[in-house]
Amino acid sequence: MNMREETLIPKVGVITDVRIDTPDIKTFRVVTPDGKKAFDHRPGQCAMLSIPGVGEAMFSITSSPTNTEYMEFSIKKCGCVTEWLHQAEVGQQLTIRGPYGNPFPVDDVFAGKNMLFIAGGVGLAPLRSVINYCRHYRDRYGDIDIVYGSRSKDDLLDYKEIIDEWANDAGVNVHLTIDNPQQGWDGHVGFVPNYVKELNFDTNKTAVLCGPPIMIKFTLEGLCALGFDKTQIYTTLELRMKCGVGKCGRCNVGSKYVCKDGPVFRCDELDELPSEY
Amino acid sequence: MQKITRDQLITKAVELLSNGTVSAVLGWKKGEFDYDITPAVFTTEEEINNGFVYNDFCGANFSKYLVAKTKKLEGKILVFLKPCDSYSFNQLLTEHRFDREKVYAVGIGCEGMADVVKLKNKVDGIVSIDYNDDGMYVDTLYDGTVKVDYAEVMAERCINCKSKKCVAYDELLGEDGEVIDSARFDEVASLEAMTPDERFAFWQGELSRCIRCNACRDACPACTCEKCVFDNPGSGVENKAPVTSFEEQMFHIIRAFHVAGRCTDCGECSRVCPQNIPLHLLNRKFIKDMNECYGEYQAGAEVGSRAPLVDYTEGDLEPGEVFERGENDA
Amino acid sequence: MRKLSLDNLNKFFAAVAESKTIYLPVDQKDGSAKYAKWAEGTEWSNALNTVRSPKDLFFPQTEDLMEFKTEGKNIEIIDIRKESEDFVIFGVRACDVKSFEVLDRVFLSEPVDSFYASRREHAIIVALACTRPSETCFCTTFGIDATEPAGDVSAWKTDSALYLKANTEKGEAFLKSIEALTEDADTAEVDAQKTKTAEIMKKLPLADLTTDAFGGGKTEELWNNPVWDEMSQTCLGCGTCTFVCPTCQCYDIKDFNTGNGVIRYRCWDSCMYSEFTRMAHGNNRLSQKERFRQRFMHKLVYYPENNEGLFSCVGCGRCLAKCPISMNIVKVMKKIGGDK
Amino acid sequence: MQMKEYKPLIVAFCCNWCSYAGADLAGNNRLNYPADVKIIRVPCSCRVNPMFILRAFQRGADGVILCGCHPGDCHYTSGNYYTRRRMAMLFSMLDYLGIERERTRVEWVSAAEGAKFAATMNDFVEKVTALGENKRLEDLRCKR
Repeated sequence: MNMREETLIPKVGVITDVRIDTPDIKTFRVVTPDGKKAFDHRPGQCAMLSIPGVGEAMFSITSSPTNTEYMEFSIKKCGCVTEWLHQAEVGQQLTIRGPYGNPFPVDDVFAGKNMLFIAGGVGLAPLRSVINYCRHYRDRYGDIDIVYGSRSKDDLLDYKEIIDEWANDAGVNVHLTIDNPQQGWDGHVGFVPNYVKELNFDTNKTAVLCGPPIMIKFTLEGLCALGFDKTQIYTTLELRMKCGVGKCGRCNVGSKYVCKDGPVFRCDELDELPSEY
Repeated sequence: MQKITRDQLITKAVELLSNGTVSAVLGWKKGEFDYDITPAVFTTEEEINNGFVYNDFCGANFSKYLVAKTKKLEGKILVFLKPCDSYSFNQLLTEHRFDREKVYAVGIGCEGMADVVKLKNKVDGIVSIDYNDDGMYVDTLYDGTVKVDYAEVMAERCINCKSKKCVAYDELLGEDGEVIDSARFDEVASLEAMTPDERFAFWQGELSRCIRCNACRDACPACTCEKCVFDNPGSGVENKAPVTSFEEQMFHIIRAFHVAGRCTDCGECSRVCPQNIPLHLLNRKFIKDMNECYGEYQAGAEVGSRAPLVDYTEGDLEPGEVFERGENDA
Repeated sequence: MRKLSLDNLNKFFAAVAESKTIYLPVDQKDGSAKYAKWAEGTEWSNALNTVRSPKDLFFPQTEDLMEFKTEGKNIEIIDIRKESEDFVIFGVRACDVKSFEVLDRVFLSEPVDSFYASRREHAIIVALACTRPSETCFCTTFGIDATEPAGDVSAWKTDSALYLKANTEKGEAFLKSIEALTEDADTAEVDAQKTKTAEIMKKLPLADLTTDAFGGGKTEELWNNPVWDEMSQTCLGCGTCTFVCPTCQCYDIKDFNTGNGVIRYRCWDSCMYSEFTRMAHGNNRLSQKERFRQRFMHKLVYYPENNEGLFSCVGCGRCLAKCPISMNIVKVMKKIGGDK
Repeated sequence: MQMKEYKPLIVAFCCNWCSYAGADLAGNNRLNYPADVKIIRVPCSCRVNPMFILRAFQRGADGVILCGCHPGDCHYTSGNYYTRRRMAMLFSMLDYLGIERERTRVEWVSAAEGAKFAATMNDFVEKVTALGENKRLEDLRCKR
C-alpha cells in the first residue's frame, strides 16, 4: 500500500519517567520505543497524546526544543485521558502525534527583547518550553522576569527547577506567589494579576501569559494599566480539539482554528476574534 | 382545515399580553412558503401581528419548550395547547418539569394537522397555500394551482387521533372534543402478526435510514433529561453515529424504552424524523403492550398518575406469558 | 457532446459497472431518495435530490481510521487504510458538485486527509443538470448554474436521451470507455432545456436572496446581532441540518473497544450539539444561541474569510426541507440581510 | 474442514440474594450445566438496565437470561416486581423487532433451588443452541 502520510495516525511513544509535581499534576517524559525523541518541535507547540480505548487529547510540550533527547508533558488530572495517564507507570506506551500549532515567535519577535513570563497553575507548562529555550540561548534575549503563582506552595509546578536553576541564572528574576498564606512560605502571597501590578514592570518587555482564563483576563488588564500595549503580549489558548489540523471544526473561533492558527496568539489578534474562547 | 382561526389566537394573545396576564407568548411564526412554520416566542403585539400564524402546518408540540422557557423568562408565558399537546403538558407536570404557576395555557380544538411530507409527495414546487373549506389550494411552480383535500395530506398521527379533548388548560377556545376510540394500534398489530423474519426485515429497512441526528429525542416532550445517556461519555454507550446496525437498534430501543409509560403518543418523533422512520410504531408497541398487560393507561390524561413501569401488582404476567398472550390472541 | 438514448441507460450502467462501482440516486420506501450502488434492476430515481448528500461517498458518516492492539503496557498501531477503487457518482446535482469544492478546501489542504483524498482521486463525478428545481432551491444565490453543472462529466436528461459532456481528462476517459453506447450529438436540445430551466430559476421564490450582508471580515459586524437570540430561541439542538448538509464537515474521533482491540473511528459531529466543544475544564459555547450562531457564522463569514469569499453553503435546500422547526439558513440570511 | 461444534455464549444476570446462591448450590451439589453460561452477579434483578441486556448481545452473547428471587421474596421488597414488568416489555419489544424470543428469558430461582438453576440453564442453552448464533442483535466489530 502506498498511501500518503496520514497525520491522524500517530506513533507509539513510551513513558520513561513520571515526576509527581503537585498533588494533581505529573510530568511525563516520552520517547519513541527506540529511545529517540518522537519529533522536533518549537516552543509553544502541542502534541496529541492518546491511550487507545480511552481517548486522545492535546497537550502542550513543556520541554524545550533544545532538549533533543525526549519530550516532557506536564499534565493535570482533570478528565478521562489525564486520569488514565496519572495512574500510568514508567514503561507504559501511548500514542503521540504532532507537532501542532504555531510556536511562540522566539527567533524573530522575541529576539533581543526583555522577556516577562507570567503563569498561573498548570499554565506554566507551555511557558516552561519557551523559558528554557530563552535560557538556553541566553545571549539572544535581554532580561527575563518570571512571575508564577499557584494556589499553594505544593501546587507550584517545577518548583525544584525554578529554585535550583532558573533563579540562579544571571539576568533571570523569578517572582513566585501563592494564593493564601501557608506555613513554610515566606514569599509573596496574593493573586498573580495583583502581584504583576505590584511589581510595576517597565513596559520595555514582551510579555507571555498563560493560566486559567480568569487570570489571563485580569493580568491582561493589569499589564495594560502598566502601559503595556497588546501587541507586546502573547498568550496561548486552549479549546477542545480532535484532529489537531484545522479540519474537525471543534476549536474554530471566528475564522481561526486554535489548533492550526494558534494556540499562540498575540493579544491584539485575540481582540479581533469573537469572545468565545 | 382548522376551526380555530389565526385571528382568534392573535386576539387572545394580544389581550393577555396587554392586560399583563402574560409577558410572552409561545406561538407559531410564519415561514417562507406557508408550510415551514417555526415555533417562536413573541413578546409584543407588533411581533404577533407581523408574524403569528395558525394553520394546518402548526403541528409542533410546544409543551417541551416550557421546561426551558419558564426558567428563563420573567412572568407568565402563554402557551396554546392542541389536545395532544395538552397530554404532554400534563405529563411534564406529573414529572415536575416546570412550574404550572408560570404558564397560562389556552386549549384549542384541533381538526387534525397536515403532513408536509405527504403534501410534498403529492405536489411539486409549493409556492403558497390557500386554505378553503373544501381543501387547500396550492400555488405551484409547475402545475398552476392544485387543489388538495385535507384528508389526503392529513398526518398519520391525526388520522389515528386518540383524543380531541384538551386535558389541561386555563381557558379553552372553541369546543372541547372527546377521547376517541382510534385505530392507532392497528399497524402495530399487523406488524405483530408478521413472522419474526418479516419483522426483522421491516425494521432493518426502517432503522438503517437513521442518521442519528437526535431530532426524535430532542423534539420529544418526554425526553427532558438534563443529560441524555447517549450524550454522556461516562455511560459507555455514548455514540454520535450509528456505526453498526446494532447501534441503530440500541438507540431506538432504548429511546423508546426510556419514554415507555411516559410517552403520550403525540407523534412528534415521527414528524421530525428527516428520514421518515415510523418511530411512533415503537412507542405504540410499548403503549399497546402495557395497556394489554397492565390495564389501560394514557400518559398525561391526568396529572400525578402512576405510569405502569413504576408500578406493579403481585399477579402481573410473567415475561414468558407476555409472548403466550400474543399466541392466544392469534 | 455525446448522446445516450435512454433505452440504452441500463446497458450503460451495466457497461460501467463491469469495471467500476456506480452510485446513483434511487427511491426509498418513504418516497425520498438516496445514493445507492447500482446493480441489475436498480432504478434511477427521478427525485430532484437525495436526503443525504453525496458527501457520504467521500466523507462517510462513520469510518475506521486505524486499529490498536494492546498487550500489557505495549501498543501496536495497525494502519488499516486501503486505497479506494475507482467509482462513479452518477446524477449529482450542480449544488452538490459545488459542495465537493467546499469540502476539498478543508480536506485537501495541508496536511491532506488521506482517507478523503483517496476516494476523491478515484471518483468520477457525472453531474446532472436540473430541470425542475424546487421552491427550496437557492443555488443561484451562490453563483451556481444548475443548468450547467460542473463535475468530470456534465449530463442533461431529456425525454429520450441523456446528453453527456466531458469537463476533465477523467471525464473524457470515462466517455471514451462508453463510446460504443453513445453517439455524437448537437447541443440544440440541451440549449433549449437550459433556456427553459433558466426561466424557471428566475421565478423561484428564493431567487432574489443575496449574500451581500455576508462574507469574510464581517465577524465584528454580525457577531452581536440580536437576530441570533431571536432565531435560536426554539432551536432543538438536534443535528438534522448538519447531517443533511452537503458542506458540513465537522467530525469527531472516537475509540471503540471491541474486546479484542481498539478501533479508532471518526464520525460526523455537529456544532449544534451541546457536547461539541465541551472540555474537561468547561465549555466555551454554553447556550444554543452560541452554537446556532457558530453554524451560520461559519458558513457565511468564517469560511469565506479563509477561502477567498467562497461560501460554505450551496443552496441545496436540504435544511429547509428537513429542520424539525423549519429554522434555516435562508431565514437567517433574510433576517440579517433585510427581508425583501 | 471439520465443523466446530457450535456452543452458544450465554450471559446470566443473577441476583445476589437468591439466584446467585442457587447457582452456588447447583455447583455444590455437582449438578451439571453448560460452562458456556457466564454469570454476572447483580445486587438485585432490578439492577439490570435494558442497556445491560443489549450490551451483552453486542459483546457476543447468543442468549441472555435474568434470574432473580421469586416474586414476593425480593431482598429489597419489590425490586423483582419492577423487573418483571420492565423485562416483559423489553423482551416483547425485542420480539417486535424480529429478534428471536427464545434468546431472552427471565426465571425466578431461589437460593434453595440449585436443581432448578441447573435445569433452567440446560434448557435455555439447548434452546439457544437450536437457534444458532445471534445474528440479529450483534455488533460485527466485536467479532473481528
